[in-house]
Amino acid sequence: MSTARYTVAPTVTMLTMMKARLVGATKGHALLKKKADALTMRFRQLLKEIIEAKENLGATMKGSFFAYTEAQYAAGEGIKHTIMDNVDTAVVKVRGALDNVAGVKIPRFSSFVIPGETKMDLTGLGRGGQQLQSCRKAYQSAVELLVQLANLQTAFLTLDEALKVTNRRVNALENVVKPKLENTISYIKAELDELEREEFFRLKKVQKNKQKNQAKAEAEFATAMAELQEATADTLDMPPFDPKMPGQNVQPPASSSLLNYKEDDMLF
Amino acid sequence: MKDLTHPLVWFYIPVTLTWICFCISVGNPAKFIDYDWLWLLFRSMSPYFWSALGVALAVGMSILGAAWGIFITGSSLVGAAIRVPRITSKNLISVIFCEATAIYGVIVAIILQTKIEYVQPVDGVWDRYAMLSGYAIFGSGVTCGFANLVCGMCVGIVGSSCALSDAQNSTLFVKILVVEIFGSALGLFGVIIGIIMSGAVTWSGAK
Amino acid sequence: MAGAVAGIPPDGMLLAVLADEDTITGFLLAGVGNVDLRKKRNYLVVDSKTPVRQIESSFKEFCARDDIAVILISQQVAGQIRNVIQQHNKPIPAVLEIPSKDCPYDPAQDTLLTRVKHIAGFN
Amino acid sequence: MYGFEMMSFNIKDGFLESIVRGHRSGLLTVADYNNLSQCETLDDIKLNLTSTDYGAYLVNEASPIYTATIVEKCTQKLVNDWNYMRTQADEKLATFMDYCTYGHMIDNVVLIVTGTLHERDVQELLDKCHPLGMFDSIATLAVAQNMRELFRLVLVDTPLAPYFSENLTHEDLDEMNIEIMRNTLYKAYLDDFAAYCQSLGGATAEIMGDMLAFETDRRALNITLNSIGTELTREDRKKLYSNFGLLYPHGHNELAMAEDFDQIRSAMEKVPAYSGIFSKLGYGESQMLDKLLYEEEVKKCVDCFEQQFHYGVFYAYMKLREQEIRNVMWVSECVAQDQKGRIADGIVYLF
Repeated sequence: MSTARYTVAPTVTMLTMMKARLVGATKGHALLKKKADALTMRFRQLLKEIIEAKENLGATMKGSFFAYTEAQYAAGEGIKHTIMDNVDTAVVKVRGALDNVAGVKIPRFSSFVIPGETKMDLTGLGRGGQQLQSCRKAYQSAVELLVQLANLQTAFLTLDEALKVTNRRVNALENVVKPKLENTISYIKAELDELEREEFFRLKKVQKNKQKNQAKAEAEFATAMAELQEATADTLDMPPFDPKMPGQNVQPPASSSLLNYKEDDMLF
Repeated sequence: MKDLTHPLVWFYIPVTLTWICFCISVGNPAKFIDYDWLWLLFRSMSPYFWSALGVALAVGMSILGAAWGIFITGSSLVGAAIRVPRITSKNLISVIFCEATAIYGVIVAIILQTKIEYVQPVDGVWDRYAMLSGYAIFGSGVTCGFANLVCGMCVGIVGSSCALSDAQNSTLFVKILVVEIFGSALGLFGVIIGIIMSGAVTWSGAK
Repeated sequence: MAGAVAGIPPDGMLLAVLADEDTITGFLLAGVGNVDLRKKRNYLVVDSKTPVRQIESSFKEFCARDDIAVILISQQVAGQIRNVIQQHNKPIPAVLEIPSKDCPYDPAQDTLLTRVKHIAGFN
Repeated sequence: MYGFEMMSFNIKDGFLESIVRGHRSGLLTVADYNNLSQCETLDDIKLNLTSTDYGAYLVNEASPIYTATIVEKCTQKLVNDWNYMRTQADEKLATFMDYCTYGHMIDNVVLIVTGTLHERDVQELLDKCHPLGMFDSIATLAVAQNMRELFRLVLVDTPLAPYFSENLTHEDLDEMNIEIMRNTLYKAYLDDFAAYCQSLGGATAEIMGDMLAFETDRRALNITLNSIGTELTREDRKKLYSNFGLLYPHGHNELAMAEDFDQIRSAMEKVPAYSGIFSKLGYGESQMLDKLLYEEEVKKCVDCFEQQFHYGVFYAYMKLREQEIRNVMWVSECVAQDQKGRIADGIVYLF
């Protein structure tokens, strides 16, 4: 909501505080935006790589499967049972490391083969051993590719998550925090102006009332004087009453009094 | 010997043993072979023994050969016909060829049999014509019998191959049949010679 | 994220495989297979008789094991437990769909790839 | 007595010989393979195979058919044929046919033994066994907990017992690499089989001597080729070679010393029978060798049918069927995996 604002008292201190916060938010927004851009760039690159690798995978696996068919052709149907029974401990394993992309830590796998003799070495000794070994190599390279793909995939998922969070933050700053701060600032400003205007008007009103009262008093005074004159007619040679006189007399002190005026319920 | 069908068992060993026994124990122990005694033995043997033996060998050996040939052909034919039933009727010809050898034997046996006449030995000695007839019938029977025995086996083996090759490739049938016909002709040679030999038969010397 | 990575043991983590017999045999030949002291295997042979429940439970078990970094699952098998795979959204273990020997790789079926293409296509 | 088996062979074995020849004529021909190579899907292959001897076995298979199913059904055909003939066979031939299946039996025993050591389910293991290598007490193999017990309780009653007792000590049973054990048994089996064939005499001895010599030489070649670069020592390698064959004994000495393919090649080329095979190979390439050897084997098996009245045809039929199953598997896999360009690389045609 663009009209939303923080509930604060519209004071000058608050105004400076809000302004400081706005500056912070703008800076943070710019930084996050940069991070999001970096992540997006990497992300896009990843997407391309994943699609490529996945399509590649089909071909590689096809090659491996065929190598297995060749092995089966040479070594006989029963060879798969021999292989299944020869399973002991894994010699192909995955090592993990951390990659850092714009502050996002991405796990990075790499497969490795534990060197040394395995039971599989002599499989197919009587027949088909060569094909079995070449099939084994084909599958090991397939595993390598698969692990790379797994890398890309984890990176994709992690980045996706990170990107979402960053974008959420950028959007939050851009669309919620910053407008809210700006609204608050403009609100405080408006409020302060309003207060000033109100005060001015009030003063004017007070002055007017004062003048009215003064005029009234002068009029009374004049009538009283006239009565007095009438009563003491011709005894005194007084000038006739000039209604503008008291105004001219009062105004200078009134205007100066506005500047010097101190009132208790005024804030400043 | 692990295998009773081995020829060493059923042919060479009995023949050799018989020969050794014959050479060693017959006649005068002072001589290895007493020829005088042997001569006496053969001279006093009845020619009817020889002629009967000839007839028996002619029919027996022929039928042995025919039967042998038929089972060699037959077992292959039956097995091969499981997959390719069309060969059965054609390959019955092989069986018939084998059967023919038996018939040759029977024919020769009948012919030989009709040649036998009644004569008597004079003073315990057979007339030389009677002796001649006895040996002629015996020889004729043996010739025909062994020829037909071998002919039957030959036709049987070729017939077996014929059945198997016909099952694989039907164009081979006629070609192998020709081989079979030539095999079958072997028996006929025996028959012919047998009949010619039996022509010498004259029991009383009257010709 | 950092916490998950810190869990990788120094002697390496395993790959787990759920696929048909022929595909698994190949990976076992390469040396992926592992049978620990309690006879727990890191692979599951799925054939037409394997119940879906068993596939699901193995998949969840592999996900829960902390020594498995990557789960390879054949597309055919993945198709049977698609909803479970979609629920899995942790980066480790990474779930990777692979083609199986009997049916060629179909990119349209891949959960991740559809997501990737979705993002790539709509951004 | 050479030649005389013509007269006596058919007494017991004539029927079965013609049956096995009938089965042989049911093997796929070049035209069949050409049709199969044209197929686009496995269902097409199934359709093509239904018009052959395999028809009865495949026709009722449900439509999404897999290579494994096709291979299984084709094997079933061989097994049924074989069992039919085995039950008909009289002595000598029966023993001969049993000998032919001992190779599978060794594989099964080894399979069950390793499976038992890994605590697999017995039923599961039995399903994996090759049906030709089954024997009555095979299920009881799994009751044994260790190798020693296994030998004492079960293996003594099998036909393989002498191979175990004569070639393996108790320590071997516990410690030996299973592949070496398998090949040691196989060596003993081939020696025994060859001796049995020689005792049969006649055409069987001649033809089977030739075939088994080829088989054992091929094994020796393969063992040498596959053990290059492994921990198998020369002496161990030499122990796995059979005591007959064209390479025995000088070729074996050379093979045992060989360290690379060219050395193997020079050892093999000294035998005239194999120099022809190797002359088809370019220097340094060993990938094609398998196919050439398979072709040679098929040639020998087919030649074996040219002569009548001997047992070699049964052995040859089994080998040819197995090769055909391999061919069918290869074609199906090529079609299933969309590698049709490679079909010709795997088929060994029967001619």
